[in-house]
Amino acid sequence: MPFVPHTESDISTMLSRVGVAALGELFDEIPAGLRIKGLEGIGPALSEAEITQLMQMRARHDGEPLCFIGAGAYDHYVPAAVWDIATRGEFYSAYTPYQAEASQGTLQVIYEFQTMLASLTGLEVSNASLYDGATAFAEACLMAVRANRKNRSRNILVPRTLSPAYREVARVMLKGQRIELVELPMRDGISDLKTLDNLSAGDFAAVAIQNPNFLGSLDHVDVLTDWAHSGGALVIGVANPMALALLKPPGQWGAAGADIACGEGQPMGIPMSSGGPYFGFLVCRQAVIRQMPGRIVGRTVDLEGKPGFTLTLQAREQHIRRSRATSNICTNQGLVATAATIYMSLLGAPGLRSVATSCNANTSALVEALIALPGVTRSFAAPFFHEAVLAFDRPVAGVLDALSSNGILGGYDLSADYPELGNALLVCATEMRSAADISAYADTAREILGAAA
Amino acid sequence: MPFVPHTESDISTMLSRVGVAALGELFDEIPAGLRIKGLEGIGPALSEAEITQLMQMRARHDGEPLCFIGAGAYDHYVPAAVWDIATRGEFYSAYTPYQAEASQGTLQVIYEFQTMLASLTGLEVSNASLYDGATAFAEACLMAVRANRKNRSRNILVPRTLSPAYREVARVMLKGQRIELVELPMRDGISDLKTLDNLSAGDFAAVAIQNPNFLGSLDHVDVLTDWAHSGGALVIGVANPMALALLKPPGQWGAAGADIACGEGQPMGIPMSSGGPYFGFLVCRQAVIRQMPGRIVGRTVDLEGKPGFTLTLQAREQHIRRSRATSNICTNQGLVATAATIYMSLLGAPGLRSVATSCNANTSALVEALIALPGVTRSFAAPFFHEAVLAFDRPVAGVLDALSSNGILGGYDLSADYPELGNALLVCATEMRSAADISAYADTAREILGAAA
Amino acid sequence: MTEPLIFEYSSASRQGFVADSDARPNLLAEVLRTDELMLPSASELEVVRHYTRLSQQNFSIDTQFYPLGSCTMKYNPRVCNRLAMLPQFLGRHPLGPVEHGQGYLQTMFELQEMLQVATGMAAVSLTPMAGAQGEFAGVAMIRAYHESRGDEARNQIIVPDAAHGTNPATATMCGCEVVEIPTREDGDLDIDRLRAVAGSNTAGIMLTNPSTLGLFERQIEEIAAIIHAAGGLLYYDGANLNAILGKTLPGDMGFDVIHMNLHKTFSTPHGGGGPGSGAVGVTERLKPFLPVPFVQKVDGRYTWATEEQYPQSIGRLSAFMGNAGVLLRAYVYMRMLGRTGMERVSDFAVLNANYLMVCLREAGFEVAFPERRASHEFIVSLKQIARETGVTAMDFAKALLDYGFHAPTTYFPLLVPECLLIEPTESESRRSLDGFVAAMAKIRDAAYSDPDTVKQAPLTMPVRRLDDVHAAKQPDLVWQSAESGQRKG
Amino acid sequence: MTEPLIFEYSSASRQGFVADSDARPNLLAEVLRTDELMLPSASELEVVRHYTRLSQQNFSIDTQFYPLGSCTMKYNPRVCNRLAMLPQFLGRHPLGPVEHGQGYLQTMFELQEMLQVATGMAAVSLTPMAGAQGEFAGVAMIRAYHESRGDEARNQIIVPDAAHGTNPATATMCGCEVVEIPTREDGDLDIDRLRAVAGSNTAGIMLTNPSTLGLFERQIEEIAAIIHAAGGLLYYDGANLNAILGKTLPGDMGFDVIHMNLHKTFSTPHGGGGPGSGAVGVTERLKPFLPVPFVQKVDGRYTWATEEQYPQSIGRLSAFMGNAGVLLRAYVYMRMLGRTGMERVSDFAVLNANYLMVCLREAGFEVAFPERRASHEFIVSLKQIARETGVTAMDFAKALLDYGFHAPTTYFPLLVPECLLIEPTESESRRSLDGFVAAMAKIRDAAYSDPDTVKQAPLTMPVRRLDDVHAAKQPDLVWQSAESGQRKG
Ligand SMILES: Cc1ncc(COP(=O)(O)O)c(C=O)c1O
Ligand SMILES: Cc1ncc(COP(=O)(O)O)c(C=O)c1O
Repeated sequence: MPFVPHTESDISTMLSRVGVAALGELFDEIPAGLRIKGLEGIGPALSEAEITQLMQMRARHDGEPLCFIGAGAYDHYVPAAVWDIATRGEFYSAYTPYQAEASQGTLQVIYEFQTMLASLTGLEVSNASLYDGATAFAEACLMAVRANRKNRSRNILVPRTLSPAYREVARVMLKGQRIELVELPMRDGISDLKTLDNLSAGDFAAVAIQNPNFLGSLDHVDVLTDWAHSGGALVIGVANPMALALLKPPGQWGAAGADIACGEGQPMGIPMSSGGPYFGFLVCRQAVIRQMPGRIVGRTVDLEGKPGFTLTLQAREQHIRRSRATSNICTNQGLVATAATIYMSLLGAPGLRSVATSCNANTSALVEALIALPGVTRSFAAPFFHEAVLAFDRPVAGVLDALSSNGILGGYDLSADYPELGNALLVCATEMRSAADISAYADTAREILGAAA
Repeated sequence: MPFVPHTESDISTMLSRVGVAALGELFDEIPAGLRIKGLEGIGPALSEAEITQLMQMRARHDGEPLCFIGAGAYDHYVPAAVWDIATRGEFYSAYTPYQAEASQGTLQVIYEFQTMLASLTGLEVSNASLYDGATAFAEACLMAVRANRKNRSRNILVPRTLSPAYREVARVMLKGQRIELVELPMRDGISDLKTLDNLSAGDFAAVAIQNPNFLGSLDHVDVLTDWAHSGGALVIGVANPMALALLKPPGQWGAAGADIACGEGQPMGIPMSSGGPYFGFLVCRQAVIRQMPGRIVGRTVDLEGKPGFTLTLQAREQHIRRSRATSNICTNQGLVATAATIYMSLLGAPGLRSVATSCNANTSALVEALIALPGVTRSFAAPFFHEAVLAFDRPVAGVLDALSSNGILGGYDLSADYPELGNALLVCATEMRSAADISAYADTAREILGAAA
Repeated sequence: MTEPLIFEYSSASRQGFVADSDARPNLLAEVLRTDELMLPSASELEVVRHYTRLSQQNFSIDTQFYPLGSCTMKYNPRVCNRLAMLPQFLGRHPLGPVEHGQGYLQTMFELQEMLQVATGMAAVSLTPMAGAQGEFAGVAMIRAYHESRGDEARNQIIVPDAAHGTNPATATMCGCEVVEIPTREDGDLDIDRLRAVAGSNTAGIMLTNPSTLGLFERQIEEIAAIIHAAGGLLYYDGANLNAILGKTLPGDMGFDVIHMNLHKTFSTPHGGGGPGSGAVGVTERLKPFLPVPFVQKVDGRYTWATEEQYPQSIGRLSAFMGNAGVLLRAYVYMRMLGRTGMERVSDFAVLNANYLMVCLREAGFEVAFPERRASHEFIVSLKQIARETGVTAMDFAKALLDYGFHAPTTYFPLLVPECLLIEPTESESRRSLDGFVAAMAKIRDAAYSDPDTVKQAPLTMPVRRLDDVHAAKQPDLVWQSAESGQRKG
Repeated sequence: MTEPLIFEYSSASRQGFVADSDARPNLLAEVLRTDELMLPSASELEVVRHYTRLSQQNFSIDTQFYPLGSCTMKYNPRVCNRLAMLPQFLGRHPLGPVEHGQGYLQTMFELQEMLQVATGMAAVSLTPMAGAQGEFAGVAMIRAYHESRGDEARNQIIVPDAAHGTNPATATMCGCEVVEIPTREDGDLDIDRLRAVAGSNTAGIMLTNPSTLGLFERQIEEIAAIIHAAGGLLYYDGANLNAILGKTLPGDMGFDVIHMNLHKTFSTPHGGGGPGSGAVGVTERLKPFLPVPFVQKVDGRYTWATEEQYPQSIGRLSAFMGNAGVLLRAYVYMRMLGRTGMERVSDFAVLNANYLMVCLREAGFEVAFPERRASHEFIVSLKQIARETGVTAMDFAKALLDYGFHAPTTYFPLLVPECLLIEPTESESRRSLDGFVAAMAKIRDAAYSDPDTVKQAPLTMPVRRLDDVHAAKQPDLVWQSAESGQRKG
């Protein structure tokens, strides 16, 4: 019996100890009318060898195309040690560290994780992870509304250049609490500062700023931060941790720095894996910690005075505060955060900087190679980190299809999210894309564009 | 610096503590004339990402053809847990358990391994592994010569049906000690009993018997064992542990059983991996244990009387007995034996029996399918376990080449090792080969045979 | 031996993983960071050694019996991890074209279908990333349903007092008001109270059945009738699905929407706190509101269902499609179980719980609901022992660690004093259960003979009992190097 | 907590891994086994839990500093394992056609070439499966060489008294007589004695340089001249190659044949006792005798060299081509080091050893050869401490375990009393080394203040000190179930 260890003799001993004649009797409190005969419609069991063959076949079928898509998930190299260690049984098959003394491994890892995230974002305190970047952004908005005691606004100002998926998830998650996202228009791929003149920061609980933004560009983080603070709005910085190896962190934006930083942790050693599991991070100033959702690990002492780690500030959480909790989140993305902690430890600051720099250089090279093709231009002049928008002289979808049949994923088609940009394509070349890969893209694109012209 | 943790400041602190000005001075005892400038001819370092891409490319290039070759290495399914656990750092990166108290993990595993091998072979005591099946056979021959006090013979009688590779390795390893292998002829794919009449068992230190033999057939193990013992020769049983799930073990051959059993452990959860690392096993009667080569683990007690495990009977080994040791073996195949122990634990006796039975059934089905083709017949009538010899009406090499270009490895061409068998092919279908795989082989072979006819 | 923090291994300018280039980025100095990034600078060996050693400081299913009630700590087959980590699955970009994802999409589609069968629901969306997010999706769908009918006043969510904290917290997140219903002496819901509160403000009720008391709610049909009659909907918290898999269907009980914790019933790993998956299932009438994306099959081709196709959908709950890799693991597990394997899950989860309950009762422990059949878990109350010896449920929990067992859930559900909620799961052998009973009996004996020693436990863990009050009063949440001065954390 | 034997988990008729079929084999009853096969019958969870727990009872590089002299316990990069376990490599049948193995064969060919460069040899065969088998190959080649010249009388192999046990044992296996040469006070070979024994019976000499004393043999050129003049050949035991990589070449020193322990210098894992690889290299004149198979490149295609092509080859040493998977790991490691990385290996292995030696000497320990430069390892003698306190090298070894350090090699080489042979390797940080020195000093202090406590060590391991005498006198080598009666083991 798969994954059930009972022998016939175990079963009969146990049944008689319980005082029933058959397994079925154990379910005698279920009203007879609700009992079913079993799970018709579920197929027979596969052996481990059979399921292995099946999944290998499906995986092979999906192939390993050359990826130039970014748009929120990035193809970075993950050192072998990261998941070798993260999937050790003791990390992999443990529960949330409620019994601290028997969970020092997980707890210390998360304390280290919190420290790394605080340093990356330039802020003071971090939680132990949220589901993903999009939900972390939504939680940051909820947190800001609770934390902003100066104004009682339920509006958040959000740039149009912020990830469409994040804006959509936030809309869904804020709707019940009647919190609104107000859009800050864009111009040339970044926030249109002129439009601020018609707005008052005091009307917003918080202003969100993504840098680099969804279109890859670096935004006016200092101006926007100072404008927000001037009116008493909090600032939520949305960042890519890989970019933070190079860029000024949210905690240092403007005169006072952002109050909350959040984002998608995937670039820190997490495979793209069709979109998950990733992890969201949420970091803030000490002052607003009691509004932080999710678990937090603290260092304390044991009864002999020896340092040790434990879950702390749990009074914010649903299992204590119930309906008045800061969030309903319970299970988070612990294992993924563990992997990220190992990744960041292996690379260290110089390693991370070097990967980030390669991404920047490779995307620059890719952009150069593609705008050399007829009918392709850069959409914006703003500096970018590792993604950029290209304008095509024809619909992008057809070009992407043709590239895809050549085993190349050419980027993310922006036409649905940003119809105002025309035939616009968001491209990305991480440190994994070699010069040969970039040439392969350019050469194939040249043929496609030529052939169809 | 890959795998060297020293910082600049470490280096200067350490150099000055040692009292030298530069790293080069540390090598000042090497005569100047022998110093070299460095390793010209070794290329520049590859990053982890680069070597990963390179090796993935080479692996992909080799592909994953459908394998019907056996001949000493078998394509069995290996449950995921086996190597996940065996490659845990604590097993993977430990040394030989010389400090027993800090190596109870490895030691207990090997004690369990020894127990399993003893049970599989029906003998009393096992060592902790040898390099592979071929060297285990050679060591068994050496051991038999040392152990046989009745006659002082330096000859071993070895059937022609015993693996040619094993015979060759034994020849190489026995040569220096002037021990000879004498060939017992074969008939119909098994030992020719008639030829025993012209031989005297007393002329041999031992008689080797492989069952199933290299050609897949079951041999006259009882008759041969009794004949050997009748003349005072010892019996060395060479066995496939997968077959032992079903077949009478060496310890029960004939009236008294074999004295020594050895063989290749690969079928017990070890991937084919181009031929290694595998492990050789060597099991014997208690009476001859002092002639056993290699490490042995024993159970003992600690100073509080608690059971624990340690290397024992080390006086046989080279690090104690030096030139009078039973063998020069030091490093063995510990990790592979660990994986095999986990494999055998996961499958248990019923699991092993079921895999063995599938192999037997699949090979039967394969033989049926192939002898249905024109120009293909069975070479022998003897019962087989999971390999069989087929005779073709044309040279096998061409057929194999054509199959190979269709992604099928059709078997092992016997014409070099056994020219007397004509166009003979040794085939094998393990539990991994589905009915569809077998049909694919037969269909492709039919086309090839038809096209070339 | 205490393991230092990874930062304490640091020496300047060193790193484990050797990156490719030392180039400078093509960016203006003004956008670059100028402060020192405080990441460890340890060698690869130090990193591997540090985290390997830390891992050894954890209890886990792979090393200990872990009977944590409500958490379903069953064996996580290694092959599920292996197959979810096939390079093509790991390398697939979430926005990659469906042409390069038919293998993956087919798998997700089949998972949706299997979960429908297992729960009696008409449709499933796999996107929620844990139970609590599944609850969010469910309550949001209930609200969207009422709104779609112009029934906006319905903003009350009814929850039993035994409910898991995520239930009321979710209701609040969705902007609802929480109405709590007490539990009767016999462990079932106070149905009179339910009748009294159900009405025109009722959006719905959130229930788990069996409840967190480890009891099957016998009045479920009546409850469903009351809520439906009042115009509300029923939400099923599927955290306890392990108890009924293949025996009864939430759909048949009258539930309209359900989440499943795939990291419980379908054995995806808990990973020291996550990731999980809280797939949601709905009956026909809630289908239009399901969160996108999910997978549909059109002319033999698998594609994503979008908001354009489902304009009433509550929308997206994650940037892509939830915890895809977790879903792969659940799929592999379910295929390996097959129909009979799934039916056996509840057989043996419930057998183990009842056996353990009987053994503990016979060993003299007080079981919270002795007249009732245990489901996959049950409650022991240590009230009397605590009164007589001062040794509490928490002390028992800590003492169990020294016996090599993870503690059961303590002090939840809140209504049973000094309680242990014990869930053995089907993957534990009788040997484990018997060992646990023996340890409990020894601790109880020690509580009477030498209570102070029990209160000292644990003695064999890397640390002694930790000071939680100190942790909360002087939060130290982020490490500060000695040089960087005063802690701020 | 003691971990039971896997057999003790057993219940009849249960197994972890579910196999496909229950069919009966197509074989006559008379050939089938009738006894009960004593394999465990544990569930998959029990098996995983048992072996995971056992693993935690090991010291290893991944968890502890492991300065075991002569064993080169350096970091084993995880990526080497990962890449050696790519599915196509694992699935390749050793007798598969070269068309389906060009990737693998090219890798082996390049490995042969890199090893030639690293040692100054003309050709390499990768087939030996560990150092000792490499030695066997080497001595067999020496014998074959003499035989090929009709020089059959040469059957003596000279070895220094400091040699590793495998050297004399190998000579015996090859049918040679062993002639032992003493070491001088200064740690170099007694060259007068060498001159006296070298002659017409000399087949060759086996040397490791640096020697097992951790000293570079300064007279190596003279030794080579003596042996060659006598008509013998020089065998280099490459176990200590880590000390000289990129600094000097065995080929230049005058060696004719060499083995390399890839599981030392090139970081393939020791695996708790193996597998290793003992690749052999030879100069031109021994090339015809190299063991087959090895890889050759012909017209851009990689193929196996066979005995037909090399009729003078000593032949095969394994059923296929040695420990292929180990070789893949060594290849990956070498490519990641590259030229400068390889040169740094010896730089830092030797720096670490000299630093540690100096620190221990300054802490008051007696170093065996204080006038000499340490190579990658060095010897501390505890003779005086043992005399004064009764605390021996063995006691130090056990006490170190309690400090979280694996012990150095004890009582080898045999000529230094109460010795510890200490080899830190290049992958350890100064932090590790300093910690080791501190622990040694504390143990020494304890030896003087409280020797009995030191002799009780270890106290923190799963077992206390084990009774080796009992183990050897009443060998218990195989578990017997209680029912199956008396032990036979
Ligand atoms: C009864 C119950 N409901 C809901 C949840 C929440 O699930 P998750 O932790 O996956 O968000 C849990 C988890 O512990 C639970 O036990
Ligand atoms: C000096 C020396 N020579 C030879 C060997 C034998 O190598 P192996 O254990 O790989 O057979 C060793 C291994 O310990 C050694 O240290």
